[in-house]
Amino acid sequence: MLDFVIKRFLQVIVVVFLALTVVFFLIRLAGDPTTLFLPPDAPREQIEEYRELLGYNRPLYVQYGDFMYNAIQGDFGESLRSQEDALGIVLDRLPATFQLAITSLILALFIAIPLGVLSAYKRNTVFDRIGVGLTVVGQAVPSFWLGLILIFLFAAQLQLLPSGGGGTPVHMILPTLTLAAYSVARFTRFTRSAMLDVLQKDYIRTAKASGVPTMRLIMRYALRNSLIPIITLVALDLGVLLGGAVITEAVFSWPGVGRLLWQSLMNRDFPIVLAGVFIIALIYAIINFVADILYAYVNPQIRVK
Amino acid sequence: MASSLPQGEQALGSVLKSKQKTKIGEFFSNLSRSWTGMLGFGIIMLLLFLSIFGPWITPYDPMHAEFSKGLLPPLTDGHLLGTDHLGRDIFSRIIMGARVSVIIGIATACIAGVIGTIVGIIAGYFRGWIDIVLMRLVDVQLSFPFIVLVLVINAIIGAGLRNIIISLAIGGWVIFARVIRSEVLALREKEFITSSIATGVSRLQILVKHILPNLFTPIIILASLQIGTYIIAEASISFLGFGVQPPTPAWGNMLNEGRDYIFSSWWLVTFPGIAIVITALGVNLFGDWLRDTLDPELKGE
Amino acid sequence: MSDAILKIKNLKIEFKSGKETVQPIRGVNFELKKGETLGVVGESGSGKSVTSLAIMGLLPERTSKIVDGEINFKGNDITNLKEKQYRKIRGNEISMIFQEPMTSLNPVFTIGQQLSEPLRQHRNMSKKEIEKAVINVLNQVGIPRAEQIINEYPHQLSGGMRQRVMISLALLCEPDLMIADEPTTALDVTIQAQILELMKNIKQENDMSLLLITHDLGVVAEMCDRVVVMYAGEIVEVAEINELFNEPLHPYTRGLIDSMPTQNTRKERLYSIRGQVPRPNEITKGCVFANRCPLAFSKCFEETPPVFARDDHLSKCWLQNTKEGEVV
Amino acid sequence: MAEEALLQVNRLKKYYGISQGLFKKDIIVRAVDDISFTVHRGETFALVGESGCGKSTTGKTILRLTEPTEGEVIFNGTDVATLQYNDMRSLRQQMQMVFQDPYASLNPKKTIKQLLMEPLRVHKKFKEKERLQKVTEMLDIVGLSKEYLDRYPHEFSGGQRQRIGIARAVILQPDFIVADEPVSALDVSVQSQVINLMLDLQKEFGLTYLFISHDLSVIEHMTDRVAVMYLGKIVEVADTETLFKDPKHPYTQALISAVPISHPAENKERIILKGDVPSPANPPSGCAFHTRCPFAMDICRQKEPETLLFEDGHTATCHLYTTKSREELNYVTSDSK
Repeated sequence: MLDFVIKRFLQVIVVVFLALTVVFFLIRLAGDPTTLFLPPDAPREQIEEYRELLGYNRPLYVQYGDFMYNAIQGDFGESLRSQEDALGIVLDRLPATFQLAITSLILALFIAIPLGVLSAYKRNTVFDRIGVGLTVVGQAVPSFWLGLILIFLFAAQLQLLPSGGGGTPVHMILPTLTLAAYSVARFTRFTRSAMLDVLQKDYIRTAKASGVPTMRLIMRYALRNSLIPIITLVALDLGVLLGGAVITEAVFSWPGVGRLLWQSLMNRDFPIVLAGVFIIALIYAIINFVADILYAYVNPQIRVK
Repeated sequence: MASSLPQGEQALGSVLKSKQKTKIGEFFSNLSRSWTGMLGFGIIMLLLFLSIFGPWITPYDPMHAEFSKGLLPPLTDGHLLGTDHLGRDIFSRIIMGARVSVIIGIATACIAGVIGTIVGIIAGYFRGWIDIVLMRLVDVQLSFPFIVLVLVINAIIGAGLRNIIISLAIGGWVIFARVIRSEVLALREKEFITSSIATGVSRLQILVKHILPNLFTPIIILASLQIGTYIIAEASISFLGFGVQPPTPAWGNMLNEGRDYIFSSWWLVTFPGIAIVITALGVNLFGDWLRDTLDPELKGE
Repeated sequence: MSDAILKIKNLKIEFKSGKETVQPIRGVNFELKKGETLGVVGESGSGKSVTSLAIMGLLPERTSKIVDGEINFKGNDITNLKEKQYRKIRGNEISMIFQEPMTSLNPVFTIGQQLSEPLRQHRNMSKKEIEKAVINVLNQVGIPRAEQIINEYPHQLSGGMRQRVMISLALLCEPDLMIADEPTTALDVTIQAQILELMKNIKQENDMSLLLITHDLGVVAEMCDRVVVMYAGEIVEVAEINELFNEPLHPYTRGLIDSMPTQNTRKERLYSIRGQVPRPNEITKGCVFANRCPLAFSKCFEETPPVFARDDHLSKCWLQNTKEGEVV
Repeated sequence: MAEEALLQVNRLKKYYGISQGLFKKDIIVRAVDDISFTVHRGETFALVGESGCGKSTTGKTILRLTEPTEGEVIFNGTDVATLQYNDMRSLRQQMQMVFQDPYASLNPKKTIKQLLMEPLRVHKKFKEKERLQKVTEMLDIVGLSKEYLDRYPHEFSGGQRQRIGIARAVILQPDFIVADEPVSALDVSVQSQVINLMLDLQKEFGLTYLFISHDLSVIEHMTDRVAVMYLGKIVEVADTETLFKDPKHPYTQALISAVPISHPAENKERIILKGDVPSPANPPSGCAFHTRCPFAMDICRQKEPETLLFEDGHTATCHLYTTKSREELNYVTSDSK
């Protein structure tokens, strides 16, 4: 197990390192950042002066080494706009993102797993058909559009809920629903197919042949076996959830990392972009890591050698 | 000895005789058995039609702005779906937007598919250190949210149709590489490959004559399932102000522009969204059908 | 006969796949006497496994249907029992052992957890009592270290061990009838010998009846008192074991016995039945075996033969066409 | 006897490493552990044993479908184990293989014609025009009609597919065929058809078979000599008839006694082995069979037995014969029969 943890930990470091490297070089390739601060007609000497000041006149690999050296210490430079510590700004926004993502994830799992189980158990009935239909349609609805529609209905028409911003629980309702909706569709589908797969296994037949009642067969046996693939698929899908969070935050002006990243991209505030990429890569890597441990926990073939 | 075969076997023979010629017929007869597949196929055909013949069927010039006619609700003044804030006909813009979605979906699938397949084959067939390096790279990229990656890349390299396709392809090739590699690995272990090696077939011929033809099905299935993702991703990114830029009509940037009028003019954000949903639904339905028909083993994700 | 524990009368089963329906079982009749071991022999597609699943009430619910006939267990018709009632029989009065010991045990539960299930369902026992009973039955099937095994998972056991666990699972509630569907096919020869030996002993000790389904005539010769031979969804012959081997009446049975390598001179061509088993959708009128039968004559292709009896020896073949023998 | 050796396997080893992660040493599985035997031209030589004994790996290693770890495989005077890639490829027309699973061993995307043409094309046999003729002839020989040429494998039954697999192996007219459990996936009534086909082909083309199987009754019927394998090692080699009449090694004795009877009236004395086959990753010390052997002695736990030659090329690797006197020997062999 220790072996496994260390291996995964190394992988996390590699992921984060490479993500930063790629973004760093992309930014540098895309153009000289100094032009962003100065009027287009700024004299040459002023540009040179600025380049010198910010260290952009040094060779690229020196800049890269410098950047990495600082990044390891958590220093991604200062925001080009507010002159505050970039990582600090990102970390300030992190709780809001967590709040949104975790609530949505829990909501999605609580709806999707029972729905998927029921759909599999009642397969090919009207209930199942409707369930499958909804998941297929659900997967075709882009989350940002769903967000807009929810704003239109609940904020513009009914005037029940705020259209954006953060702070109170009421502000959370629409973004959470938006973010959860897409995951519900996918998780339901996963659960249904995992259950269907398990229900036709030989060992389920064995349990039936021992006289196990259907409800117990599903709840205790089949669901437990299905959890193994469900955990894997849900973990793989958390990237989609995290990505969805960026867009949902933008739609609802939710004060999280996603919205910050988007705004910084708009403003070409690259230190914040780099810090944001760092945090997202780190979070996603950690989530995968936890999912792997969970996976090993529910699967005795891995846990018990 | 052949004559001793049961009659059934011989009867089977005559049925299957004309098989080769009717591949297309077979496709449609299979399709007609699934209404979801038909629906998906129908939607795709409609999209292709719109994207090719769009300019000839739009009732108005989609780029033509007429401020006096701004924000007309649907079904007024001959505007089926109303007009936007600049007075442009939404119906015409949606039709023209189909072209952007189709181009992006297909172009990205082709580029990402080709790159990913090549990488997947190299990694899976030759194994060794090259496999380790390539797959580490894929792992790393896969452990970063697709949409965020595409967003960041597109924001840095700049907006525009070409750049959004490049960004999507950079984000999308890894799935192909991963899937194709595992297909190749599975194929390599298949007994019919061992059988060909035992026959004396060379490595290159095994790759070309035995492995490649068996990859065709998974590539097609995967590509058709990915196109929906690309179309939605493009719309999301255009919505965020990157991707395809106005005035080129794309469903995503129409929604971005319409967003400011959500409290007054609902049709600006409703119809382009419905167009995206129908498109993604059609592509996904068709992809699901393809997967279920061509490869029963892949069923269930 | 009153001492029959299981009677199958004219059983017909239909399977649906898409719009097609096939009948893998078309009118099967046999009975199993109390305390005997009855073998059901046949090749793939003969319908032997489907028959056994039907007895257990385990046919796939939505895609299959018993269209006709009766399954009678201990004097009760169990053909159309409600799921709830059937559950009281399964694992309790009738239990079953399957072919694949590797996949028939649930990978995420311990052996102990899985073995306590039939007792939980059918017996009113405390946890302690259940554990005792489980260890007891594990010892009975010759599993060493039973106290530790109950806390282990299936993947920690070898194939032979897993099949022993499956047998102990079937034994737990001391059933009257045990159905074994190809119980040794997936096992190596030396392990097969162990398991067959074990099944013989257990059957004797527990006073059970055994329905043994297999494709292997050697296993049949080894284990059975009487044999039912199935071909393409029908029973073609029923006989006492020695009689079947000494004097097979149906050409198919004769062909099977004659094609055993041990019945042929070494290094010579084996006797062989030409052609192959028809698929269910290829069956037409006449005798199902006619197109492979070396003795077939015109009537065989025209009319389905009835069952002819010579004492207790039944055979579904026109060659046995004697007035007094006809059963129908 | 003037028997010409077609294939000589000398001290062949095939080890696999199973990775145990970063910090642990790989587990070494000795799938084939130092085996030697000779196959004569025109005979059928059997490798028999239970699953995991290494018989299939031996077959694949001989054909270089997996690389040997150590040892020589001398075929017609050339050492196959050290041949260069291209030489090996051209040698393959003389040594072919028939697989166990006729469903898996034919490419589902190819027609029968393509499948049978491939070997001819690869080895540039015959002119293009004659090839089709040759393929049709071959189909006829294995009992399939030429109408089947444009069909795909999934349109055939298991027995027919195995005929196609055999046709594919024989079409190059090789000297030597490794047949890995060629009939065990087939129905009983089809099994005998395929065995007959193999016997016929052997006569017609003078083939030499290495016949790998776990089915002792099939082996007794159709092979000339047998090597019995247990945990990667050969424990006994003998003429088939001798082996079944007078098995020396306790494992062979148990194996033969475990075969189900062929008639209910037959009364067979069984040697029921205790326990399971140990894992080849962690074989027992000394004689690998000692954990299950009814005659195990102290020496069996400590020392690997040496191979002993009895009359007529009959060899067995067991301590019973190295430590006991003649009389005791007779006692052991006759008692356990």
